[in-house]
Amino acid sequence: MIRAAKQSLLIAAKDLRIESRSRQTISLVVVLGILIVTVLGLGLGGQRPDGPAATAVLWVAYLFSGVLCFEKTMAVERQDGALAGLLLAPLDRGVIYLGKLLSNVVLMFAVAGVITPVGILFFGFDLSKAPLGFLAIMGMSMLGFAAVGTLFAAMVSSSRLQGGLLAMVVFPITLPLVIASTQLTSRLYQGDETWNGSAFAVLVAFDAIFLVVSWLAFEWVIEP
Amino acid sequence: MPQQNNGLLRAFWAVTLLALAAAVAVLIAYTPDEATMGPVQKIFYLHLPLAINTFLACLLVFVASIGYLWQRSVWWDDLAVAGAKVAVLLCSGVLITGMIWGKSAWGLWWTWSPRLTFSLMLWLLYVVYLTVRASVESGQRRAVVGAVYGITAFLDVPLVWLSARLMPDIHPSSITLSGEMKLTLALWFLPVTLMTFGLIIARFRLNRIIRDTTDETQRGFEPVNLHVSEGIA
Amino acid sequence: MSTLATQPGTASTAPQTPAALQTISLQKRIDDRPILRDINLTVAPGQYVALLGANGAGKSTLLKILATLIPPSDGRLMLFGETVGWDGWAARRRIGLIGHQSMLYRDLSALENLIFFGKLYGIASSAARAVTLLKAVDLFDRADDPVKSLSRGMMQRVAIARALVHDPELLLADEPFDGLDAPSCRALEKLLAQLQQAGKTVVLANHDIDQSLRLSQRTVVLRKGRVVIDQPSQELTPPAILKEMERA
Amino acid sequence: MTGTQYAMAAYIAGLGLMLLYGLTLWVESRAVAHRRRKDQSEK
Repeated sequence: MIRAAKQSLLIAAKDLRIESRSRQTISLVVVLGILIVTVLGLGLGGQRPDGPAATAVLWVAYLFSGVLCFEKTMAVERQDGALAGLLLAPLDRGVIYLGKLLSNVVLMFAVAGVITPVGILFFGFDLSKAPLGFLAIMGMSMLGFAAVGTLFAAMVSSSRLQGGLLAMVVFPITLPLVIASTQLTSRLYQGDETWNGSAFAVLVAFDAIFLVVSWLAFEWVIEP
Repeated sequence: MPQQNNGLLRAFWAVTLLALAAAVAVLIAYTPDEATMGPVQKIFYLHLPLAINTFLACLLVFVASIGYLWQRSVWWDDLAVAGAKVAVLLCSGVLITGMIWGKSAWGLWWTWSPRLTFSLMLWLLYVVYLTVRASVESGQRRAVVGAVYGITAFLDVPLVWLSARLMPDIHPSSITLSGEMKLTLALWFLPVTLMTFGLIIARFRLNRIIRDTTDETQRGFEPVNLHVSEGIA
Repeated sequence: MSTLATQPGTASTAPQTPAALQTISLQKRIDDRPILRDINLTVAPGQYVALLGANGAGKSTLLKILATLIPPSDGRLMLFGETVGWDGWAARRRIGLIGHQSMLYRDLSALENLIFFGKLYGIASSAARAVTLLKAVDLFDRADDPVKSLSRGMMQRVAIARALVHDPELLLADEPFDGLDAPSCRALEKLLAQLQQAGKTVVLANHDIDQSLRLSQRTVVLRKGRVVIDQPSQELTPPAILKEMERA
Repeated sequence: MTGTQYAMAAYIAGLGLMLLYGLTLWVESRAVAHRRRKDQSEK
């Protein structure tokens, strides 16, 4: 078991090193995130949006930049057939999934780390009231989103398709995540202290179900 | 063999249309109007069977997707796509009847009530299934992507239902049904379910025939790309 | 140039070594269309086998199955005497694969690639192993340059090094000479011959018939998913193979 | 629009959708059958 964990860490480290080497995705995705936040913010009339609108703006930026990250980390494997080299190594394919999931989550967090301050700067979202709560909710949502995104990125990209398809596949499936997290964050910032148990349950259930299902399904889907 | 099959099919559709006619007659003549909402409530007897059959069709896609991944035979894949097309059709029915009912009851074509939100999300899930399939070229790749999506989408349905209920709800939940109303509901289940499975079988048989003709044409002649006609319809 | 294999003469040690690779009525269908029909192939350890066939005859599909990258639809694959299971990842420790793609990460340097794959295979001192391999393929001076800055010939040599990082006993090559210039071709031919003398089993899928006959001891020709010729190479001539390949 | 008219509209729409799809399938199957017969006769 420890070997598998070490191997998936190795794969994730390799992805992040490639990313730090070219920094091509990070810059592209961050600019896109900022663009989305700006467009949506101006679309909302530029004045300070309240809780749900703020989280919605951030959410749309996270989702689209997340999808780009998933595509890039899979494209790196496809480029020179490196995926065949990976599949040839004596390791279970679930390990490859965990490695890619880890690098995707780290990339998404890095991108969110840049977009969120921009959102705060432009629109004055005051996350100060419960920053940890916001971080926890967004963290869990991104984990669930990356779980589904990594699985479908392995499939969709392998048929060399245009970008839009991955977003179209992942968004409907992750709608429950979007609803649950926006309900939770808006409740957090609306001040009414009633903790929305069922929304949190949806979040936890989504992460649990789709981490397991994607991890199992990856085996069937990945081909050189 | 096909001759005997057609006879069976014709009989099946005759029975279905008969059951439909009976249900319509009962609806018009026998079922009383609901006290609070009036005659518009009668949409319920079509709305609910459509919703339940949508769920059955989604379940069929789920089972067929697992079947494909397990046995890798194209038979399962054709069944899954037939189920998905009928699921989207039925879900459109659910949405339309729901919106018409909403327009009459609250004067708005669309509100983010849990039931309507759930139907919309379900509709999106399975329309994306068809779009994804249509845009993957190689047959085997399309079947695998479709199968995994079919499974994931179905596992997502309970979560979609739960998250839809998180939305603020403005109208009363279910109303109590009198004896006659329950009978009408039962009567309406029969034709709608028969039509659902009739359409799925029809679409499935058509997929099988198209696949055979494409194989035949591709073996000897210049390949006739019949799959273009499959597309979304 | 030191030999690439670390243990000399592995083939002769075990008394009755099981076949390096054996397929038992192997079949592969894609979209229910047969690609490989009933392939029964046995390769003894240390043999140099050339795999020929027109495009679409099933050459690279067969190679992908032998490399356990894709599962067969029917039949069984046995590597070194053991049946390859559903995921087959135990047997992969003894297989190396080179293809017309380099299978390397272009943004990483040659050394980083080798170290990564070495660690993945669980090689103890993967850094040292990477250095010896780069020296063996005469690329130690370019060890730290990103792979994308290397020429096609150099990339192919790093790909060979990657395929040998875990010192496999069976080396599969899927049209490795594609796109190589003459000197790189000759260097690659020498490398493969050297591996075979070191006791490794080599299966080379190739287009060039003369080259394959010159290099290999035995030639297997595929047509429409079936083995049509399986004879020692010196008994065969290019026209004979071509005629067999083109027959309807 | 009275309640009954809305109900009628909903039924026409819902059932119409299904019967229409049934019709398109029937038309498509006849077209395919026709093309198969044409291929057979040409062979």
